[in-house]
Amino acid sequence: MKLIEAIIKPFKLDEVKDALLEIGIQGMTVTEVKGFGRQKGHKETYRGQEYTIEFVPKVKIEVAVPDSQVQRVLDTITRTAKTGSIGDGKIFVRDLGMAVRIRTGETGDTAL
Amino acid sequence: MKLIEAIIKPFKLDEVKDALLEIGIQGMTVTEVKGFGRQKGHKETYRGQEYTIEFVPKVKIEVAVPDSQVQRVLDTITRTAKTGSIGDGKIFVRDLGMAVRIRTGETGDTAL
Amino acid sequence: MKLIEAIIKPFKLDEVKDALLEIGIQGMTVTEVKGFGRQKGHKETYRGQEYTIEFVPKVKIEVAVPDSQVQRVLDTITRTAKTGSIGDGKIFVRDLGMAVRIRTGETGDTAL
Amino acid sequence: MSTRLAVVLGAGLGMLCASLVGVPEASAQVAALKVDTGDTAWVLMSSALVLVMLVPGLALFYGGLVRSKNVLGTIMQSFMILSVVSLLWILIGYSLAFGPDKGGVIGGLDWVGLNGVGVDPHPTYGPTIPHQAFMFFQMMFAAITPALIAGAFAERKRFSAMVTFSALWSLFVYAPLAHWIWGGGWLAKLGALDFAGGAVVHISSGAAALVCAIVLGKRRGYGTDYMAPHNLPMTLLGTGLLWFGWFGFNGGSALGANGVAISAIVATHTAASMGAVVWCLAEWMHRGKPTVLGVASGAVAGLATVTPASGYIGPFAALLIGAAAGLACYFAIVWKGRFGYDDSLDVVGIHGVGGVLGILATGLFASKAINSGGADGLLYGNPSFFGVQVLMVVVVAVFSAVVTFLLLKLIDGMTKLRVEPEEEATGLDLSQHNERAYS
Amino acid sequence: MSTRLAVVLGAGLGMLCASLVGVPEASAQVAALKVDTGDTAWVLMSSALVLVMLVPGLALFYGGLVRSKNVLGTIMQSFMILSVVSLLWILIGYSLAFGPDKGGVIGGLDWVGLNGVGVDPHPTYGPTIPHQAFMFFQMMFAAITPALIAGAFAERKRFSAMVTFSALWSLFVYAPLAHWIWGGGWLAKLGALDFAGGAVVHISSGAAALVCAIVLGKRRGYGTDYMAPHNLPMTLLGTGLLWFGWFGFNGGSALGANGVAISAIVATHTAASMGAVVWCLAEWMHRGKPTVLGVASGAVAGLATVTPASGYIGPFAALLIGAAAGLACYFAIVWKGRFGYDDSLDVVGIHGVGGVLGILATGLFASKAINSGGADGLLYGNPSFFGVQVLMVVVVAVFSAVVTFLLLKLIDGMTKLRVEPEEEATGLDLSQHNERAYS
Amino acid sequence: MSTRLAVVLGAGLGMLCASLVGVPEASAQVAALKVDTGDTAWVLMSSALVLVMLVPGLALFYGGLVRSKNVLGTIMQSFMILSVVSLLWILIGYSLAFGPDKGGVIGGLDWVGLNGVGVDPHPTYGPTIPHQAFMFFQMMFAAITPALIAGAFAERKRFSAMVTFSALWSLFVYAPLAHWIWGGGWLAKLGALDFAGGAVVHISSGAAALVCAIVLGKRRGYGTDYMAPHNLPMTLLGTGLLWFGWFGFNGGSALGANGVAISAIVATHTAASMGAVVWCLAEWMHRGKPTVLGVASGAVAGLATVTPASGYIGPFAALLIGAAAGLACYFAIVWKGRFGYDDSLDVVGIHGVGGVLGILATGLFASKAINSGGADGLLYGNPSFFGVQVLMVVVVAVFSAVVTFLLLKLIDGMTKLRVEPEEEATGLDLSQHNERAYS
Ligand SMILES: Nc1ncnc2c1ncn2[C@@H]1O[C@H](COP(=O)(O)OP(=O)(O)O)[C@@H](O)[C@H]1O
Ligand SMILES: Nc1ncnc2c1ncn2[C@@H]1O[C@H](COP(=O)(O)OP(=O)(O)O)[C@@H](O)[C@H]1O
Ligand SMILES: Nc1ncnc2c1ncn2[C@@H]1O[C@H](COP(=O)(O)OP(=O)(O)O)[C@@H](O)[C@H]1O
Repeated sequence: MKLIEAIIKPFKLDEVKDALLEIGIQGMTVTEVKGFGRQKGHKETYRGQEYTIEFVPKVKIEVAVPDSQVQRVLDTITRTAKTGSIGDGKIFVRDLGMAVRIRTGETGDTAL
Repeated sequence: MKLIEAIIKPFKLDEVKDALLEIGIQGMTVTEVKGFGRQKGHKETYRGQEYTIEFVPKVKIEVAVPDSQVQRVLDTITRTAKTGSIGDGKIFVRDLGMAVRIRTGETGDTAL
Repeated sequence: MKLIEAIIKPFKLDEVKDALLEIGIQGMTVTEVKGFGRQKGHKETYRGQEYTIEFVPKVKIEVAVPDSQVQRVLDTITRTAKTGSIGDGKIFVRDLGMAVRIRTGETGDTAL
Repeated sequence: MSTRLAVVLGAGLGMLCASLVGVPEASAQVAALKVDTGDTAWVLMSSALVLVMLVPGLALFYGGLVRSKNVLGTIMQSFMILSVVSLLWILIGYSLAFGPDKGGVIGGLDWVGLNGVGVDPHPTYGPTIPHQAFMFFQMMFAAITPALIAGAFAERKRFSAMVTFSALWSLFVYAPLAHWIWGGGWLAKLGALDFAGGAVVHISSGAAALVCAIVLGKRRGYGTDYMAPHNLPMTLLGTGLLWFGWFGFNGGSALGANGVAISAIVATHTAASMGAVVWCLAEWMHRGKPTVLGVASGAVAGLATVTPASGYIGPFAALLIGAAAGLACYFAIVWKGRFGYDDSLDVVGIHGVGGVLGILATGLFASKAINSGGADGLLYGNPSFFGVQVLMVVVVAVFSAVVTFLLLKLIDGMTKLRVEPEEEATGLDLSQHNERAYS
Repeated sequence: MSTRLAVVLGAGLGMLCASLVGVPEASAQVAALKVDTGDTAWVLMSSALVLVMLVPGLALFYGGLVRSKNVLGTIMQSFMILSVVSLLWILIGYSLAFGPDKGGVIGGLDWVGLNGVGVDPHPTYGPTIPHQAFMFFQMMFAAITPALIAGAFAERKRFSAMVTFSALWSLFVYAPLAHWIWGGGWLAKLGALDFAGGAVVHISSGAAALVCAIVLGKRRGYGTDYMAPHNLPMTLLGTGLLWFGWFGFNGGSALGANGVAISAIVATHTAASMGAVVWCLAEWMHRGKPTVLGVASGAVAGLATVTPASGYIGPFAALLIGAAAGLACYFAIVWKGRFGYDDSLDVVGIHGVGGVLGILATGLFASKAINSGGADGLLYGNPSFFGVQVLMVVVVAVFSAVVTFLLLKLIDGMTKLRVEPEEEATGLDLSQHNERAYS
Repeated sequence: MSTRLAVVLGAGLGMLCASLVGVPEASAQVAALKVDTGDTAWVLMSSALVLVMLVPGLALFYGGLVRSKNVLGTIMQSFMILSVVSLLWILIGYSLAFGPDKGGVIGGLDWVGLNGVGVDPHPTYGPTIPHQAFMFFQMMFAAITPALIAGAFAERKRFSAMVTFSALWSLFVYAPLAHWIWGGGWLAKLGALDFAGGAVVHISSGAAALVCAIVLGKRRGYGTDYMAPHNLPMTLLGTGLLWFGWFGFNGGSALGANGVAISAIVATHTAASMGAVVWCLAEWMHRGKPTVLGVASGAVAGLATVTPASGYIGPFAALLIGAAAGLACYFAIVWKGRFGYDDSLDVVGIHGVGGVLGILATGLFASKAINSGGADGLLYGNPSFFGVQVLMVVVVAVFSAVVTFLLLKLIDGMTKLRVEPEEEATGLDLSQHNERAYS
């Protein structure tokens, strides 16, 4: 099993989620994060005091998948999360030693 | 060392935390996340406009543990986080190459 | 590639980020988390009702780096995030199987 | 089942309206009494001030104190109670409370549908203001009282049960009490004095709150879960609006822009300030730190407590009343844990305790030198008046408690009082209203 | 370009001030009319109440309904419109609306810069209050009306376009309409009645809102994205302040603390309560659950609808009007999806529909028994008056829609009406104002 | 140590009350002056409006501007200052400020404990309203002034030091200044004019704020950390309530519902609108974008600046004053960085600068044609009056600054002025009050 972690633009979340559903992914976990990278942040002004905010709102999607599905998931996310402009984000793939479904105690691919 | 990541129902957090403390776990890191899975979300209505929210609030607990404790921690979480109804969540176990305690620079099991 | 995950005190974020920039790190992802550990929480009182809050606000920084840079990053974070008092946090290092830049499809070290 | 209830309510409302439509008969009163524009301006404004106490004041005061999953359900209580009780007041409540007296017990039905309640002054209900202005000012009191009770069953009461209870309570508890004390009923005839509602508003709601808290039972997780207020600035905003509006609540009860109005306002503000300071000090000494919620609670305790006395006392009695309110209500709330009921937002500790204290203080400190239309209290050598006040405390508390209990049992038979456990876990906002407060 | 606009506006303002500085001439009116302090107190207070409806009332009502990235931009609309329209009103707007009549069409320029508008009463504009008090009370109405429209183009209108549009609209739509109906213009002469602004305020803003929504087009993601209100307690706070302030809006329109004022307030409150209850029931039956936003919307619908009738009707007509408002506005909003325009905050469904309903209801229920200065409606055997009301509905809606359309086209030529797509995605707060609401 | 302070304060309060209890003596004044109900209604309402400016108005205005860890501590300042100063005002403050004059310097102790301050009018303090109404209206001013200062030391002042400072300041700075200018003291005798508090309220608090900011030192992280307002809608809500309340602040200062009241309100609103627009334009040109906080700040600057002049000027002078306020305060704040003090919430830039500007503008634009009880300004050929106004600016600023400095040093000796560095890092809410604002 692998854990695929994608950091994407927030407004792309629904699209990516729907595309993952379509290829048979049944679950995922999403976290609101702040990203720092090549994409520039924004300026704020309060009573003449200026601040430059370098962090950009991003969303992190984590999906645990059987090895067989890794490539399809990667492709799906890359395709749907892409706008072509800086800041589209990253996908990280890591080994997942074990997965347990708390409700049933199932482990392995059937736990996903 | 392993990094154990459990995605559970938010109202179970205190119970799980207390149970982990009892078996000698001294630290953990908790993140508020939104889960998507078999558990259904909810409906919202604003001036007749209906929305179906598919994401469900969840809490992610991350605990780094020495290899020797993995099984006990898994058992403890599975036991305390379980309600038996859909959406109880998942536990993922991954290898942890290295851990450092920032305050002292200690590494390995003693850093946990 | 490795994924370095540091859990630090929130007010240290800017300092750590700037130090990482200086050693050539170009991106990172930050999450607000709640930590539980040796550091004590705080008390709250509302109309005589007292609560003890054991969780402490922390910030989690995730940086994916080529293997060659792991040690420098570790040193940099340890140095800048340290205050010497309990609760400075942990750094966890894990293997990263693969990284993809969504915008370009690049993979591996060049995707970071 | 809820939907069925909605249908029934809707049909009922429709019939009532249909049966009553038409312009009210021209008032038959002799127009000998002249409307004074200054007095009228003050009473109109005071009515608006009492409205603002309820929505958004009390709504937000309570809303900030609950958990974020229940904030809309809590604010909803104030809005619905305001709406429903206002309509009932026009249709029948005002007549029951203030209509021509029937044996000291209740007002007659002569003024049903505001029939005969016109713009000419009524000789006893404000001889210098339009009768409708008095009716309207009193309407705001009728609406805010059941809304106070709602703090006791916050975070767990079914919406339909809450609406039904409040509507019935306003007719079967509030209207008779208002009649007995303000509408020329038997307590008024005995000489009981309640300037702006220590008994009619605060004791009655406090006693009802106690019964509600006991009958409904504790919130799930009470005593173990973290139940801190989700938004204290919201509660402090509510506190500010309550303070502001209370100038109309008490000051408007003079029914004119006169000396009694200003001395009531000075007493009101003094007691609020003192309540805030004393609660703050009590907490500081007792727990080591002063809290902002404590200051807000102390101010409200001072305001509630001085209410019945405000038009009959000078500033120094107000100082003492405020101090007593701050101390007594603080310890009432700290000690409530010992009694084991879950009065979610401390209606008993603040309005119940404050109301009793205030009515007794009126019996102690009232002075004809301040308000010649009042009475002299125990301190001015009048023990019999003090006795009447004690009687009023007991009667009002017992009556409200008993009828509240009966109403709750009745409603529990029709529809459940409490939401289902999962609904409570999810929160009222989503489970009762399909809405979330923040997104 | 925006900066250039700022420079131009600044220069213009500077010149206007420079040209007009100086103390206004002493009023030439004969001081035979005496100021009544009670009436004056009430009108001053009512003016303050209308202010509070706009800021912070409407500002927060609307602010809570948008997404969190647009809340400051939305609140900004109310603040800027208040400021800019108030200045214009002093400089010229009041004179156009209420200055000596020119052929029934517009007020003359005699009162430009408040020249001659002093503290002595004006015989027709409140014979017992200072003329300036009337001018000021009306200023608040002039300011709130364009601010209502802003709900239709929320979350996408360019700031400079919004300011320019509102300023011009207040001069080219509001001022003439106010003149025709309240300033002695042709509709007034025909006998049209609009007590506190059903046509002048609500139909005019509703019609303009419809045109704005159509011309600007839908928000990006309308119909697919999650666009739930970001902070309903903020909207409910706004609702409470609107309700509170509406007592001044309608009650103050009596221009004194008299019987008409109190009966207008009773009607206002009754319709609001009924609107809230009926909307709640409609939603409960139709969708299965009552919502808090529904109750708030129903109250506002009741308030808006009863506005033109409030000074001419009794409480039972108000009950019916409130019920009709709750039903009609609820279904207008539920069905708006069928028409395919994006009226972000439902200005058309509430103010447009409510305004039309209210003006017609006035034609139906008005009664000289309630207000001898009014008229008898259709129900009291006066079809011609009803006809005039129908005419007013049509004229006001068409006039407002047409001029709104022309103004939008004009402004679209000068500066774009709508923010860029990326700005819209980012939100108005950061893209237009470099600020974030919460941090 | 803090707890010890609480004990001491508690004991002191107790003794004061004990020593003073009793009904105040019946007023010895001849009741020849008659209370006017309209004037009284207006002054009562105005007092309520000033209360709402402070809580919740200023409390939230300031609360929104700080970081979320300090919001309760900041709101707490307004509530505590209101409570403590109100009590002091009754006990002694009012007598010091307005009691029978002692050599032009201070009021005598004749009215301690409101002794002799009854419901009959006082000939100079409002001949048509109860004396207590005047006392109460002034109480609100006494309470709001030290609360304004609190913006300068927000986010770092120890709670006990804040309370002690504000209490002493109200007695040793506010009461004498109020006496000199409004209580028949030496500045009043020289002919200095301050309609509603440009000097007494704004210059005095601005000067004190400057000294506080310098003596307390900068917040940790000032200039490097992100210190954006944590909740701008809260600040905008506060702005709306300030604007609303200011109609009472300035309009009520006419002490009646008369021509001066309305012309003061028109001037007030005009200056606020102009201040908002001009600040907006200045920022737009200077920084490229208009901000919502800028509009709110400009409105408050306009309101503060016009305050002393409002009862003596016409609308065009108000336009100019508003414009000057918007410009001057904007640049004062933008440039404050150059001076290196940390006036957290810009009390100096808005109230200090605005107050000075307003007093001078009064010297320039005041006109007897507007208010026969006032004076003619420099523009109307009266340079000596302008000179007196300049003198007042200097005297008030210097007196307030010097006494503030002494008080701070005194308190610093008793208890530390500033919280510990870790407490400051944690935030006032948890470190001073064991509470969190949001959960
Ligand atoms: N080395 C990294 N480690 C972890 N996250 C990263 C790293 N680099 C970038 N990110 C995340 O990816 C997001 C997008 O990166 P950015 O450099 O802005 O654009 P792009 O992905 O188009 O190159 C960042 O906001 C950050 O959240
Ligand atoms: N493949 C997955 N990868 C990551 N997280 C998952 C995955 N499947 C489920 N989850 C997480 O686990 C939670 C519970 O899953 P769900 O399917 O609802 O119920 P259950 O765990 O009882 O089967 C989800 O809300 C989501 O946060
Ligand atoms: N075993 C663990 N697994 C995951 N996170 C941990 C673990 N132990 C500690 N942490 C995280 O590190 C933070 C600091 O730990 P703590 O024990 O308080 O201090 P220190 O790092 O100085 O020993 C905690 O708040 C928590 O977020």
